[in-house]
Amino acid sequence: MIPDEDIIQLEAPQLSSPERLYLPQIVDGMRVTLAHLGKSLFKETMTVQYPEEKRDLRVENYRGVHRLNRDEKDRVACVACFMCATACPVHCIHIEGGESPWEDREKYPVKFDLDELRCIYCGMCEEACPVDAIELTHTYDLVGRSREEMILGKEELLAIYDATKAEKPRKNPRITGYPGTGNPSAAGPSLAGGNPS
Amino acid sequence: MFGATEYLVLGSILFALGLVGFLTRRNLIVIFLSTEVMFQGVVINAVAFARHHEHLEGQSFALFLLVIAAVEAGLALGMVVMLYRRKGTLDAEAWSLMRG
Amino acid sequence: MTSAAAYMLYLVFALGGVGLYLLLPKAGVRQTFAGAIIGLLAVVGLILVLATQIIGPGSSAGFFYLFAVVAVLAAARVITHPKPVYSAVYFVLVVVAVTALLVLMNAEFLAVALLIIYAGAILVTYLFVIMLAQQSGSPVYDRRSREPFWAVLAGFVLMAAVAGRAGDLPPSVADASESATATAQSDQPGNTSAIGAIIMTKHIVALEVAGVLLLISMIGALAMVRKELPVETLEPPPKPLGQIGREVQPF
Amino acid sequence: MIEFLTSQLGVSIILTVCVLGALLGAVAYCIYFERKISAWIQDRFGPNRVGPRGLLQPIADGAKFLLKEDVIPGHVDKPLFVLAPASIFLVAFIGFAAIPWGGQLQLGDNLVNIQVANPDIGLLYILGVASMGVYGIVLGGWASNNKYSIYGAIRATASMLSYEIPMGLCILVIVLTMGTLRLEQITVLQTGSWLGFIPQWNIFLHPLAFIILFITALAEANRTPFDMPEAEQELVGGYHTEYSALKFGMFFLGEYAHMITASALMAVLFFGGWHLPWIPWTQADAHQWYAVLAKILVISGKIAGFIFLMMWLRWTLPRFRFDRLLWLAWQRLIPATLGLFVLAVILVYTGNHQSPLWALGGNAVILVIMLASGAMARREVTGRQGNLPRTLPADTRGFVGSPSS
Repeated sequence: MIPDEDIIQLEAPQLSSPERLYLPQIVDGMRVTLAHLGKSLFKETMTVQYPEEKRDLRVENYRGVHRLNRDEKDRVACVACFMCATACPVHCIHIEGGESPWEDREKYPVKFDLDELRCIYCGMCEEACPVDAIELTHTYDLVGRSREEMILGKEELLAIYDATKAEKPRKNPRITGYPGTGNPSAAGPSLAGGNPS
Repeated sequence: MFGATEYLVLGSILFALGLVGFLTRRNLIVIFLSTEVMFQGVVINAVAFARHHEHLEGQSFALFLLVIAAVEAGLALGMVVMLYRRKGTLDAEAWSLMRG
Repeated sequence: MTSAAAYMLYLVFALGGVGLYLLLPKAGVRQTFAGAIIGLLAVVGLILVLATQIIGPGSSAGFFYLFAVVAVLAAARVITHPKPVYSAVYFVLVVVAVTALLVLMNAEFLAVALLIIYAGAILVTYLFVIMLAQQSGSPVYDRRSREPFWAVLAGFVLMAAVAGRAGDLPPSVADASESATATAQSDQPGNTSAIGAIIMTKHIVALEVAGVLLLISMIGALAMVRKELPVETLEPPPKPLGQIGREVQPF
Repeated sequence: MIEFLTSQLGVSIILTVCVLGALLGAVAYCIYFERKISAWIQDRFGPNRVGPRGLLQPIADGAKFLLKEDVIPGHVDKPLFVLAPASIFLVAFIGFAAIPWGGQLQLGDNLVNIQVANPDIGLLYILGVASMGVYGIVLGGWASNNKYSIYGAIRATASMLSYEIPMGLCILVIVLTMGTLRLEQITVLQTGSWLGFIPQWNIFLHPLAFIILFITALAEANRTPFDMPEAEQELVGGYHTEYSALKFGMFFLGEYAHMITASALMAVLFFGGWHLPWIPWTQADAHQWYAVLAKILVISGKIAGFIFLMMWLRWTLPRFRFDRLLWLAWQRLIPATLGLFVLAVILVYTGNHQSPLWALGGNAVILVIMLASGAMARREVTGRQGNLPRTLPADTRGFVGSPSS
């Protein structure tokens, strides 16, 4: 219940006499727009010609397309722990884990699909990943011609890492493999080829 | 010289067509459109006679016909709007209910 | 006009009457196709009668025939079309054709006045009212005519009666004092100023009466369609100040 | 052949072709400049991708209009749906026949008018053609069988009928002053000068009539601030909601052609048409080809100026509310133009109709009356404001519904 004393009767402000005649106000408005027109004609406008020139990112932690990182031996860093898929609020990550061919970890992702159309780019997967395998890059111009094309698989996500590692290097991994098997640099030799993905 | 006769025939045809429409149609708007067709016939008639007699009386008469047509259209459309508001129909028969 | 021409004209009118009767919206079977054929035959016959019997063979009057045929066909569609919007559009066609005929008769001012007043004002108002009184579907009073047979008979007898005498023109009463003729004078200021002169001098009283008539009809139309209900009663009366917020329920 | 080409009829035919072609191009580039000017006013670039500075944009747009699928929805009234854009296009382009483009040209022995037709009733012809322009809108709106379209059509009908009255009265003021309906004659009558340097244009006789004519021209062409029939924010697209491809293009081109007609009419009636002041053509010069070319450029420049003014206004002003639109026509413009008409009648009767002092004095009197009545008019109370008490409570705080203590 709103008490009476809180109800305030407001009245629309009355127009003054010159305002009621429209004409002075119209002339004033036309002066403003003419000034803008002259400014655009004879001075630089601030428009960025987008496809040719791109503006620098204004924030460092801009969240764009995902990537799957590789470790030092070019293997996929993911250990298929499903943390990112669990943390994802829109369930856009689909992982199928398998037994790892390497000694320093137990699982690796056989399949890692990410629906870029469903993703809301909240960065929760990045936060949740225990091995910093999934990261969001600064790439914002992801386009495709079909919905299927926008579901990125493991190969595409790894390719994005290869393409973007120069501009955004991988953060220092906190853990790779299991604590008992030592740090990644001391990990044992991988299988032949090193990269079964 | 292309005489006045064929214009008079044309005017009479338009007038009679308008008369038929006025008598047969039941939609009030079409009834008034039919009267306008009759006016067109009369205008042709007046101008044809003006040309036949080689003075402008007929043309000025046709101008006054236009005034009458405008008056008629204004009042007629007022009646249409009133009928539609009261009865929700454009049927001219709806007026017959007003008979005492 | 010879009597032979008059009888041929009557025949053409009878044909046209049959066609129009078939074209008029009626209950039961649709006969519009047959009506259209017979009506077109009648128009062709009319052209032939006019061209051979009245104007004389060899006379070139193509524009007259073109616009006359357009006017007659469009007028027939005005009174036979079941949709009022189409009637109005066909009437625009009638007006345009009549405008062209007036130009052929050297009445340019009247032609343009007809176009501006009829097509520009009156017909637009008709369309406006048609749109305002929009009905869904096709109501029964647009699909049924009222006494089509007797109306067509009466109309075409009248047509024959008037048109049969159309050839018996009285002699022209043109006299030298009214030299402002309607005939084309390309170097002269045309008939606009002549018509203005005659209206503002000879017919000045009629002009004033016409103005008063327009004023009266405007007032009459306004009085007729004025809303009976005062606007204030359409809304609930305003509540007293202490009651304005009372309807709001707490969350 | 040469005799035919140098006769008035031959020149008229050639001129028809040239004017139609030039108009179609001008209309297309009007759309380009509309976009450019709107961009500049809004601190943008505008179209700049197709060709240098985007100059080929109209061609790309035209190709797009032609190649798109021409959808006719299933619920429309097909014959009228097709007729409406055609009629608006036709009506928009036949009005130019009576515009005098460049005075008279000496061709051999003939002196021909650079004008398609010079009828006795030229001005009335343009008015009549312009009054047919509403049919395209009304029929398009009705045939679309769509709520928004029919609202647009109803608004268009009401506003066009209302604004034709002050437009006609403004034109009558000029007709009374000039004493002729021939547009060429009206132009010729304005070629003198006052005091040797002020061109004898009608704008210096009846500036108020020009302003009102400009306002009504905006309304007749459905331009902002009077574009109620289209009103994309409330009516989607108004009468052309259901149209696509070439039919929509015809509506679009028709609107711009309407603008050009209105601009040409204003240039002829109030700004001396092709008259270029301060350059005295001698009698021998005046009908040579270079003089005619200069005259055509002058009237084109005047038309372009009016079009720029219309575009500038469009990107400055917000749209009128519909009841205010009709209020402006019936309660402000029509009384003012009636006053101007009476003034013109008095000036003609007293023989002072060519004297700028008398005419300007009369205009000033009418302007003062208009402004005074406008300033003294009671504020109209609209909507529910009328139910509210006129005075505020004593302890007015800043917000409506501020939290209670």
